[in-house]
Amino acid sequence: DEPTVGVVVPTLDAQFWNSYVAFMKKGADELGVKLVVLNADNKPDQMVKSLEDLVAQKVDGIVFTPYWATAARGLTLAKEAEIPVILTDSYPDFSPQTERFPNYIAFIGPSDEDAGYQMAKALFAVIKPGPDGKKVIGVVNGTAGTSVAIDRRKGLEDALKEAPDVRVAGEVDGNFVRDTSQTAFESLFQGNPDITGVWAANGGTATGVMAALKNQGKAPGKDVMVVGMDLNPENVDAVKSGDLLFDIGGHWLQGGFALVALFDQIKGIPVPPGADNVKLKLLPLTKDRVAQFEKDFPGGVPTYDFRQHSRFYNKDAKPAVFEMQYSN
Amino acid sequence: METNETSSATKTPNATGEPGVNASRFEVVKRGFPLAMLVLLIVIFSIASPRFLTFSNLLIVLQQGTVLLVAALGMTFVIMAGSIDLSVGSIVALAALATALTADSLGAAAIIPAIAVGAVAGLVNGVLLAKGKVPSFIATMGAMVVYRGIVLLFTRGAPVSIEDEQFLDVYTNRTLGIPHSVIIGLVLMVIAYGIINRTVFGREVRAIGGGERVAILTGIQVARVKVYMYVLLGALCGIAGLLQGARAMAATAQLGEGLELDVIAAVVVGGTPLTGGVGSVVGTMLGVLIITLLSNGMNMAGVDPYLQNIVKGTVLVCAVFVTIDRKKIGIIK
Amino acid sequence: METNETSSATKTPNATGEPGVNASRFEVVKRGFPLAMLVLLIVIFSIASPRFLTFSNLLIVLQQGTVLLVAALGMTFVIMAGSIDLSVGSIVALAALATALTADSLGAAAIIPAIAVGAVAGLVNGVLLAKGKVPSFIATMGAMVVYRGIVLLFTRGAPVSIEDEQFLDVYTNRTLGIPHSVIIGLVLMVIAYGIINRTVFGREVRAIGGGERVAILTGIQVARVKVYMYVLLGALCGIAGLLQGARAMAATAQLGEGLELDVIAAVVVGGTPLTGGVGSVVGTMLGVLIITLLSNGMNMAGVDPYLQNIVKGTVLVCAVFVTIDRKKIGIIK
Amino acid sequence: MTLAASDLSKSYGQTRAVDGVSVVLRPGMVHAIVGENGAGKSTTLRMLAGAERPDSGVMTLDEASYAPPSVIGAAALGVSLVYQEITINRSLTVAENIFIDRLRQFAGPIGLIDRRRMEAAAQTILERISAQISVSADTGRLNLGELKCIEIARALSTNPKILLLDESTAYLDHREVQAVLRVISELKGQGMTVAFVSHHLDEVLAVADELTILKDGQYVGTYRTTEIEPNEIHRRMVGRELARSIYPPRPRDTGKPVVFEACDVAVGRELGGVSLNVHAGEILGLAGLKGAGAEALFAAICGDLPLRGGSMKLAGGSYAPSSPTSAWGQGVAYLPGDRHNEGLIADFSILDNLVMARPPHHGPFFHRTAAIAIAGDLIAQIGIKTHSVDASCRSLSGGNLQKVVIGKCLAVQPRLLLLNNPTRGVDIGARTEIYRIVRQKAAQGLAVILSSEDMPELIGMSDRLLVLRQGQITHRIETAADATEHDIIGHMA
Ligand SMILES: Nc1ncnc2c1ncn2[C@@H]1O[C@H](COP(=O)(O)OP(=O)(O)OP(=O)(O)O)[C@@H](O)[C@H]1O
Ligand SMILES: Nc1ncnc2c1ncn2[C@@H]1O[C@H](COP(=O)(O)OP(=O)(O)OP(=O)(O)O)[C@@H](O)[C@H]1O
Ligand SMILES: [Mg+2]
Ligand SMILES: [Mg+2]
Repeated sequence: DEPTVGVVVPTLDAQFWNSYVAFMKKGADELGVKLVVLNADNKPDQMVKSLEDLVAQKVDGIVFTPYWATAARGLTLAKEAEIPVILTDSYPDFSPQTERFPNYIAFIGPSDEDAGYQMAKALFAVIKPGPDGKKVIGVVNGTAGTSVAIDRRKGLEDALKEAPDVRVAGEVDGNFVRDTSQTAFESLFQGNPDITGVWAANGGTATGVMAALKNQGKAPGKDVMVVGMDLNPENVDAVKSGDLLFDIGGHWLQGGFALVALFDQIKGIPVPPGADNVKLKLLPLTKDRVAQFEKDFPGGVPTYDFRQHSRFYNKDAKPAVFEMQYSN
Repeated sequence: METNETSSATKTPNATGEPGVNASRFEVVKRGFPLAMLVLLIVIFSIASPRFLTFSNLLIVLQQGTVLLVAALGMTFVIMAGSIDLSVGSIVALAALATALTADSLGAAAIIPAIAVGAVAGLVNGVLLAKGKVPSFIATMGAMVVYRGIVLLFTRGAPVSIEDEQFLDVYTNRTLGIPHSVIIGLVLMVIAYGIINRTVFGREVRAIGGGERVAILTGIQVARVKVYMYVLLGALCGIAGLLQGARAMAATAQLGEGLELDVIAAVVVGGTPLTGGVGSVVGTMLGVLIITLLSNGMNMAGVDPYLQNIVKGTVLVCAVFVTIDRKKIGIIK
Repeated sequence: METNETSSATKTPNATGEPGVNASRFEVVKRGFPLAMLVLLIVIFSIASPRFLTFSNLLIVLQQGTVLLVAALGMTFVIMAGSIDLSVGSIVALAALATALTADSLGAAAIIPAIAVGAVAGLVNGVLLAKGKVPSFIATMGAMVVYRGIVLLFTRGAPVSIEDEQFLDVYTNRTLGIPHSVIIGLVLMVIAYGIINRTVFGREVRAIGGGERVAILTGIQVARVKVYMYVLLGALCGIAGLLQGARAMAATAQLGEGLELDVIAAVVVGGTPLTGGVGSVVGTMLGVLIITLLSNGMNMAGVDPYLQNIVKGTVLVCAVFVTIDRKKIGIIK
Repeated sequence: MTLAASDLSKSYGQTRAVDGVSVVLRPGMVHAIVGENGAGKSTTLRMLAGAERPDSGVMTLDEASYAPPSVIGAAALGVSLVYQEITINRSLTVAENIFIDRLRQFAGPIGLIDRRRMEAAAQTILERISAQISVSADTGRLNLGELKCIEIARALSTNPKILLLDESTAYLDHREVQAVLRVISELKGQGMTVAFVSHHLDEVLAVADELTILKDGQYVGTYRTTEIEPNEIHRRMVGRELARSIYPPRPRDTGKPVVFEACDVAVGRELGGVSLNVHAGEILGLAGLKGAGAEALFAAICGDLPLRGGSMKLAGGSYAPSSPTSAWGQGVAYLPGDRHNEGLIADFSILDNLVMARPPHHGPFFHRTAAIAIAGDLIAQIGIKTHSVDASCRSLSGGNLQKVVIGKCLAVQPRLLLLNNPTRGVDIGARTEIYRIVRQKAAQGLAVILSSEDMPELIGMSDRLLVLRQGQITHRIETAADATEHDIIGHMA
């Protein structure tokens, strides 16, 4: 009697969500869960449809990422069918385990705002002011209108408030996509060659920005500093080579953590109070930490024994959530 | 090969092998293809998943298909007239936004702004085509980008949620077990059927698709009919937007992205050719069901998400391959 | 520009009000519109941003436009024949993937698998249309989804990076200050110009767009020409994919998403109508420049990203509104 | 070369298009093939030219067995066909149209076409048939007659020994017909075999040496033109005796009110200041070559083109239609010259076409019962041969299609009917009926303006006649019955 858990991811086009799914699959194998993964293909409507299809299948639990304000709808659907749900990645503005949605048992996600803030801080700390005494940066945002893009941008905004010596030369929309980001940033940089730092909204965006810089004969990490987010393997490589100043991430683990908690819930062990609303602290990465990172997280993945964290298998398991931390 | 092309690929009188009674019998068979396709899918998925053929799942399919259906009804007119509309997804988003912004104050009456916004967007498209003489593909491609841009500008990406009880009651509850949205979809379908088959307007739309120059010289007010037809599509997208908003309980900037392709596919799979002159509401409904069932069925059967799009694209092409009536279309572009 | 592009025809000879000398003088003016549009954009952006009209930025614009140009050259044939291809963005992604997977072993010769993959994808599209008689809009809509699905299946979302020095040297370096990609684009443009205007194949493609039934009756091997034309487009998308991959130094699953709309818009803005029968390579180049400059200029000028799409869509529609030659098209669908 | 076919048959589904037809085309002879619409003339020619493969029967070319796989194959053996429909591609130049399937012969070493060489070759062929067309002309601006000449040039460019012309004169005006007939005679003089199809017996008798009559797909007989009476030809084609004149008698009464008046009307570049009027019950004929202004006048009256100058009056009131909608709304019905592209939608049913201009309705709803009644009436009145009002127009012959277009015009009970070449390609039997209907409607008070390139038709049908040349009226004939072709032609060119 393997329980069936349904997962809906916003897209599979991006490496981030593939890592998320891969980690969950590993967990499902270890825990003995049948995992049904559905792809919303970047469409809000398909997200809702996929949730409906999971409910129609009467899965035992659902993990989904409520992009495009789909939280309320998804939770309502699941509530009618009495299916427990854990939301990941994007916080929906209402807390878990309330009367409205008793089946909404937990939220696990990163603080995008915090990540955006940390990226900005790391960037501001390194770049040098120009002739007018201002540090000039360019901003390449994520897909306009997604909560992730908005929250990260909010973090940047907070950092900007604290740094009056930083001037934003311009902002473009990179759509979280490498080639779009490259083209958009090329133009931005042409218009503002005084830019010495770039805040890029995710991994693909940062890679696009670095390609644009190289293409114009600039060395990322020397002439222009770039910060990004996601800890995708190529981002780690870029940090290692010094092209990328700072990266932060690891939050694709959230799905696996959610799976453990949901599995226990299905098996009759509720999520302990206090562990139902987790904002993951993300793992920052700079060049000097790369060696440590590779040692601690071979292949980018922490050693994580799912059964060890499941209270069904291990009575006095530590909380499912395990923040990526350097060993020293 | 050579002779073959000459006799079959042409729009000549000779193109029909069998005239009269036989021809119409043959057409009945052709019309049966979308239905056969649907039945085939149902059989396959029933085997693959025991829960597929349950009342509750079929109801879900109907619910999922409603937004697509409502937009596709309007698109049937536009395609029947030989034009196209790529902006439907954006109009849906615009209308959902109008709904979300007014639902709290207007309740169920938020349908009025939804329809109004949709109709105005359709009006713009229609005028661009009929008066501005900008080909509909390009006019609506531009409109798609602009309307979506307007939604984005308004919301700045933040979702606008819908919480009004009365509104949600009216548009998402069930009566006798049937969700209201499905009832709305069916009523609109009957109306669209009536308009296409029973009204002068429907005949004029068809005549424009069948031969625009003939229609003009016969005194049909082609420009006006085209504008009306886009307004109709816009208004239906308005309703689709409202239903989509009600379904998601929110309007977001990404709502309805890519919907145009599903809508066009549903209409064409249903047997309305892009060359115009022919159009079937029942066919469109079958097309909507095929497309909706396909993704519901694959999800139910747990088809690998990495494979789903490949399957979906292939089935789409196959569906058109078998349903298209090459005798009626002659030249296929 | 060659007289021959100018001299083509009204579809309804008597629909024209003023024939003869005046008309052709008028046509010359019409042909100037895309150019005028381009100049207008340049003037506006030069005022908005002092760095816009610098050599280095214009070089960037050329580089950015090259991928679009290469794909649009192929699309010019397909649209000239009255068909369409929505799968170009996906073919570009497929070819970029082929490039990335082979660049390390083949170096610059990775262009061979890139072109091969593109050509095969184009072949499938062409056969679906010409032999399967599935309308190109639907066939390539399906293909778009399937090809992208294949890329996803292969990459599982992970970028495949290109690190081969020799490869990057050949495709991204500069000679005499001109990036190789730009040179490749220009060479391909000259070749495409020659094919469209001076070869039998080009004439046949044009004849198919001008009247497919007549083309069949006069012994043109329509099916074969259509297949070749899709293979040509596919091969060009193969090169576009290679260039895009080289530019980004990687292939990703999202590469080229939505490119089809830009490609079609560039061709149409350049004066090749979707109804077929007419096609201009020089126009397509102008269309590519307009579209590329527009987004480059807006990004340089720091136009609010939320507004950019609205501006882009509006300019697109306006561009077609002024450039379209209503005398040549007659019936606008 | 002699092309002989014996016992050819061809069926399309259940239609026996050609059923046991034999024909021998001899060198230096012009052979006409005549018969009603749908008799199988085109099918026969298509089989001879390799465009269609016979189901049974044998063909020989100079005694050798002949079974061309395609039009191109037949052309290689010296047999060339000019199709009934226009096959000019308006996206291509004149020269390209002539060599459309053989452009490769002008390709240079790297595959580029040598345009100059191709145009020179095209010009040579056009000169051979004395066509006054420049190879660099814009095909979009040529008229149908010129297009036919290009098609003939295309057929000749393959150096055929046998030339097949399917109704090549149907869309031509008087002068163009003469030119084509002259070309046929010349080619015959050069020893070429020519077979041609026409619905006009005068053309047949003018150039043909022999004629073959087909009826309902079957072979009736082959005759020397000198040995058979025109009436006999008609009788064998139609299967019954035709009236001595195919034109109905004209009524005598005059003095009915003026229905339409044009005062100094100028349109586009074609028509420059023309005044005319037409009375109730009258048929006003317009003679003229292509481009002489009749088309432009019709376009203005039916609201398709704006006036450049002058004014119009309808039933006494001023009349300035802004669109065809407004023209039809005021009782003006227009029958265009090109039934396939402008007259009707062949994919639609007879009913759909008949009531297209003014569908009967209850509020917004189409009133189908009323429409069926109207269509039924029209079908009976006009004599459209069909088993059902819902039959697709694709199942009708050219003559019957033309009657549907007339029916569409009559369905709105117009006061003024504009007829632009109403009998192009229509067989003599159907033509007789169309004339009867038009005259009968006129007798009931309809005003008709008839423009035609068929001279006998104009003279036979009109009450009064105007001759147009270069946008001006050059001659007015008050009693058309007294006019002669010679007289009219003199004022046309
Ligand atoms: N490709 C075809 N498919 C089906 N039926 C055809 C086809 N071509 C011809 N027919 C049928 O063959 C018969 C003879 O047609 P054909 O075109 O040879 O007549 P025709 O003598 O040329 O008539 P017209 O004077 O009108 O040109 C018609 O009854 C028609 O229905
Ligand atoms: N689909 C069809 N099925 C059966 N008969 C047909 C069909 N299409 C045409 N016909 C027959 O073909 C014959 C000739 O057709 P065709 O198209 O050659 O007409 P036509 O008189 O030559 O008109 P036009 O010359 O103006 O095109 C007609 O007798 C008509 O009845
Ligand atoms: Mg014929
Ligand atoms: Mg005929």
